[in-house]
Amino acid sequence: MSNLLIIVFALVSLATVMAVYRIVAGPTISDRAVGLDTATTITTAMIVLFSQIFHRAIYLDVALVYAVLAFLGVIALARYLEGGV
Amino acid sequence: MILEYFMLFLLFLMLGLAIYAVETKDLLASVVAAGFVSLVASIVYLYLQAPDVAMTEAAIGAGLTTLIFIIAIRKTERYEK
Amino acid sequence: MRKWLAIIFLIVLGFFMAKITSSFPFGEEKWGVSRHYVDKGIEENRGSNLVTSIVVNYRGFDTLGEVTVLFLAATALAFLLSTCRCRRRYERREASLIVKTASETLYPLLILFGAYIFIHGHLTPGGGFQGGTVIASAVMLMLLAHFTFHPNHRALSTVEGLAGITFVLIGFAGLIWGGSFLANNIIPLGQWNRLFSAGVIPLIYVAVGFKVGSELSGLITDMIKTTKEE
Amino acid sequence: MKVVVSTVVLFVLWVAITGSFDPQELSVGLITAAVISMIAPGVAGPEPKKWLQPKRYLFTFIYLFYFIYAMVKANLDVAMRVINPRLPINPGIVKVKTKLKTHAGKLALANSITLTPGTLSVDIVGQYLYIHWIDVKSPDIEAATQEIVKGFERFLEVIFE
Amino acid sequence: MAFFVASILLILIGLYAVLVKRNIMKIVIGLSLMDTGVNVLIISLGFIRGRTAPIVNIKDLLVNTSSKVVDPLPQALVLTAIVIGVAVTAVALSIVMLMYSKKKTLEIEEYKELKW
Amino acid sequence: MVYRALGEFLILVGSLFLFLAGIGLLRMPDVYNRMQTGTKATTLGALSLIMGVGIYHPQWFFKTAIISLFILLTNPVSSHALARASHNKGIPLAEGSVLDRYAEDKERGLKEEENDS
Repeated sequence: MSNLLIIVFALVSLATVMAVYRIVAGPTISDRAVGLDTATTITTAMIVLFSQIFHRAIYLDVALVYAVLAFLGVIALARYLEGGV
Repeated sequence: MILEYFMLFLLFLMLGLAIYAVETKDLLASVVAAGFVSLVASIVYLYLQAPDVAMTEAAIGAGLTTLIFIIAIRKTERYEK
Repeated sequence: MRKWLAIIFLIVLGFFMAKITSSFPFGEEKWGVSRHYVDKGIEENRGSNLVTSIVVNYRGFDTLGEVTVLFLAATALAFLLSTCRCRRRYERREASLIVKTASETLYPLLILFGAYIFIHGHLTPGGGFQGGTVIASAVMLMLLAHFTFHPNHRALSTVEGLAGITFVLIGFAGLIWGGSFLANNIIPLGQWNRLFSAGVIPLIYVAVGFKVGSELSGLITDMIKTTKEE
Repeated sequence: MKVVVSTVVLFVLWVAITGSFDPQELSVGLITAAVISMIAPGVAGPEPKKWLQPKRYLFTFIYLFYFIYAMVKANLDVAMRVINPRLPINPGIVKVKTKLKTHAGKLALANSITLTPGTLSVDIVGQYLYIHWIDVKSPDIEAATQEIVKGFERFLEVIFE
Repeated sequence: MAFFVASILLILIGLYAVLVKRNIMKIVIGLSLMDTGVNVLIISLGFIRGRTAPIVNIKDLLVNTSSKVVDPLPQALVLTAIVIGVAVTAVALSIVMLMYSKKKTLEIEEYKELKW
Repeated sequence: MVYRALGEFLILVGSLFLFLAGIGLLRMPDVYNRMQTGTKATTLGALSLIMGVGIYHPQWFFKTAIISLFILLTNPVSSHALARASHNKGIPLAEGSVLDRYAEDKERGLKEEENDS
């Protein structure tokens, strides 16, 4: 498991760096929003992985809240761009 | 061990994006960057064994804060002069 | 010039903050009063979640104050925005059918999650504040997707007032029958790690959940609907 | 009717979240589900009778496997494109036509399209969907419909119509 | 240790925005960053290495609890502080909207009435 | 034991797809193509990782299944909303795009085709 975790965390770190690059560099605000969306999904997966690492099932509740609410920020940004807010 | 390095890396990213949020001229980009900061803060709380606080930060930072800032930007203006 | 002055000031401030925090060892035991809460918490309250025991019972008076601050903030915001002459200068566009349908489907589910979180506040992470926020997020999703959705303002303020009164009444019941404000010995404590346990803690947290949910929903509604028609 | 169906759905969800059959949990869950259904019965949809037909559940089950298969294929496809140094993409927005009429069906179709082979639903107007396609094979409406929509529509027609 | 340093730096970044930036929205964003920094600092003060979260729903944790869980008190403090923080941000932003509707600008230099 | 091996394999595959999504975000030429990789690959990656953990610990399976269900329901919706908003905002497709039926139809007006619902 621990050798696996090294690979997993390395890959996920690289993915996060690229999402952050998109947030910082992205020419339009939509690009930044796509970066944020990717980062939130990665975070949900990370929280579930944390509950596996710490062996506590209670952390899954946090992941549940994140999975349910993570898309709201992106929807708010999209509605801003459309002129809905 | 690997987990500690991962947290260090995330803290580094968080500080970088905080600086970006303060320095950029586009207020909307600044709000997105602040959203990422709260995302990382939530993982940090989880690492520090505070699931209650992580859940609060997730619930607030995911939607509410972003929306409130976006409404304010809509009612005022988007670019800093 | 002002920038460099500020940076020098921040460096000095940061130095002192680092000096102060370096006297606390990171990651080592430094118990204060919370030693008692951890050792006796299960015995005295039967709630699995020690954080909830502290928030609602040991430091319940603080929480009452904090809920009041929240109420004041919502009221102040409503008052401020009622005087705002913010005009709309843009074309409004309806959300797409997908977003509308998805929001209608997700709205009850999100409310169910919120209820789950604040009902299980004493067993799993979460509680009134988190659950209330999730419910407010559900209202926010509907407000984003539908222009015709108006939360009933009168109902919201009624729920909020009732929840606040419940909190205070439970506190006074503790004062009368239990010996101190918010004392947790007026109803049976129940078994550890089951739903009906921890005495008055779940009741208070449900009240807090309703209060926070209705307050934050009202706050968001005020902010979104503040624009007057041109 | 609507309220009853919505209560049952929410109650099943409650049991799945709590993951216990303790009578205390079940009773509180039932009360919560009933109260929420009275306020917001949106989860049942406009025609709650459809929840009673077992055929729909069977097709949902089959559809799930088909969907996972399509999704894995989509991801391998996208992965190949991303890794390839020449970046072989040929993007464009095409228009397709669907037979589905219910809103829930359109939602499921759009979500499935977004998650599968190189396609992303951009907008939906009446019976027509506008789809961003990473590798446009034909600009024609009929051909694009055949390529993108038909596979899902077979199942979704039974599940939602 | 890294958590102390990072949270202090976050507080300083937020304070920098409050002190130097002339745009009112930027000042509010700086305030919310400071909020996050303070919360992370308080939580990391209560952390104890090798311990688990203070939620005693496993039988193992029932005996000798205080040698197995982290300090729950800072968590209880921060929990409410976050919710208060978002309400305060909302009030600040509504003041910003009100100020903008009066003068049509977000530059802090334009608002001279409060100076003395 | 078999469960554990399968769970670890799924976790590895999930992280690999998350990484591919990152590369896609970096390399693709415009918003819509980035969304393609950003949504699809992250959704499958997160799904696979979460279900991997659920299989590793069979008693958590139900909760992880619900988490993945919600990811499946919400992720495409946000991506769709963002795509529509970007197009309405006037963010152009990348160079080399073949056709844009949506823009053509928007010029003619979308109203005439709304015949049902």
